[in-house]
Amino acid sequence: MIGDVVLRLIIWFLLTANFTIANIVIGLLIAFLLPRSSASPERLKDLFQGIWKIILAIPQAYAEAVELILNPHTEEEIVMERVQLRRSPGLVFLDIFLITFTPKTTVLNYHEEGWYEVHQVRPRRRLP
Amino acid sequence: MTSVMMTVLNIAIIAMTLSILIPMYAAWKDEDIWQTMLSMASISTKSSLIVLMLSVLRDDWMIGVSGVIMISVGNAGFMLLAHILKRMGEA
Amino acid sequence: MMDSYLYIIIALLPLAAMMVVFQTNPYHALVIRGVLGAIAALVYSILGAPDVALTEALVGTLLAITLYAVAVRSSLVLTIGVLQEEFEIEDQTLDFQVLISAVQTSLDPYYVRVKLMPYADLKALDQALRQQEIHVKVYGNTISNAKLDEIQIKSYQLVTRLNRIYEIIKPDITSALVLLQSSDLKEAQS
Amino acid sequence: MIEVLSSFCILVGLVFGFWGTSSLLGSRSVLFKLHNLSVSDTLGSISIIVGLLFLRPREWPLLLLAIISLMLWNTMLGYVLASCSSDAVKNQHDVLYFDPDFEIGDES
Repeated sequence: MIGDVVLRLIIWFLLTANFTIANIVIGLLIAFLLPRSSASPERLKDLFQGIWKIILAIPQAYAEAVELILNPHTEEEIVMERVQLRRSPGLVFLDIFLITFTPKTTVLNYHEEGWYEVHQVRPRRRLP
Repeated sequence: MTSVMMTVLNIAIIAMTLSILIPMYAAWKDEDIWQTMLSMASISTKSSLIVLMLSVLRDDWMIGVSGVIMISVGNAGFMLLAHILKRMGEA
Repeated sequence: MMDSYLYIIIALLPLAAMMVVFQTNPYHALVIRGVLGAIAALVYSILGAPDVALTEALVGTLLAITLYAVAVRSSLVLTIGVLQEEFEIEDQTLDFQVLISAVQTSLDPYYVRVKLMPYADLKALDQALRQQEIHVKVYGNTISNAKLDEIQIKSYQLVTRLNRIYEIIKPDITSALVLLQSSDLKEAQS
Repeated sequence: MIEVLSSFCILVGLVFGFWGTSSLLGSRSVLFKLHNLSVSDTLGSISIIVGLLFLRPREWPLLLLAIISLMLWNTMLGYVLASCSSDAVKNQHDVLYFDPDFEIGDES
């Protein structure tokens, strides 16, 4: 709930880039008046943890991109990845986002029983 | 901004424009609808990126705002279209 | 000299428009309409009209594509009226499925999909065809063989009221196919 | 100095962009192209915008919003395209879409 409002305020101030009283009041009003889901209350700590994870994923994504360019990955495969059961929708979204954001892996499907269907590329295996 | 940097940005914009031609050719040639969708996503990202580069080159704030909105709106529309196409494949 | 990129970018707009015009597959044309919308928004904003570009991005790509998609999806459909007993998948005989898939195959080059519509009895089916609710009706005649009364052969008959559909599906159909003449329809209506 | 850094970022973005986009011309699967496009469209574009950010730090809120929306939307579009296209393929051909040496992911 509070995380929702903070996120909306951040987006509002990034879009308007204006810190006059009137603009702050309008931003607060919009942040509180927009409908929000009441299903799962997200804690502020979770939100910042998620943002921190995303920031950490950026250099990893670039490293994987450079690997992809320098070393051609031609093999494709689908693996199943296990996650904990009964996660909140926000955490599932974060997981899918992190996996899909890195270029080598993409989530295809999320199974309710706690599996992600992950498609990934890898370099050609050397012959034994 | 120095004139050297302006030249660099000019060249970058021309290079981006040329790189739009690749997905356009792919969209023209491909038979599979999902490959066409991929090309379309690529084109829309690239075109809004050109708008952003141009807003920096011309120092024009309004163009920049429209570029940012184009990024989010275009992609939202494509997600809707992807779901509709998936339903069509099922039916 | 510094604005030479303008000419290259503006040249993309007629290119994308040509791609939409010359695309024959309606679904691909839909996607390429999205490409045209993105490029039009780009051209408008580099020519110094961010408001028009914003409108194009919102209406052209979001709303127009969605509306076109709904229009294409609902109009490129051939409705076939069938009896209720044939409608459930598990009750369908093999012959019936072969017949329907043959119709679908002959319509594939025109990007038309087949949709089945159930009706309670033959009278309702005929009524629906005459009132233009369906394009084609299918019904089976059970021919019981006197010598082998265990085996019942079902032969299907298709009736359509549209000349064009008759021409399209005629070559692929082995069952009886009847084109309902427009004079018949007028008689029924009067 | 700042201009060299900015030019470098833009150059990296362009290289990523051309490399990833050129894979669209090949005849690989949709998912394979999706991986390469996520290099070109998401990472290359972010790199170019960072280059622009060095050039004009005054407009940082707008460019930061551009980076955030680019990351979020492109990734979500990638996921939606992947799941929709793989569903369509499964429905069309009814083939087993898994790799023969399919393996269970590690438990960690």
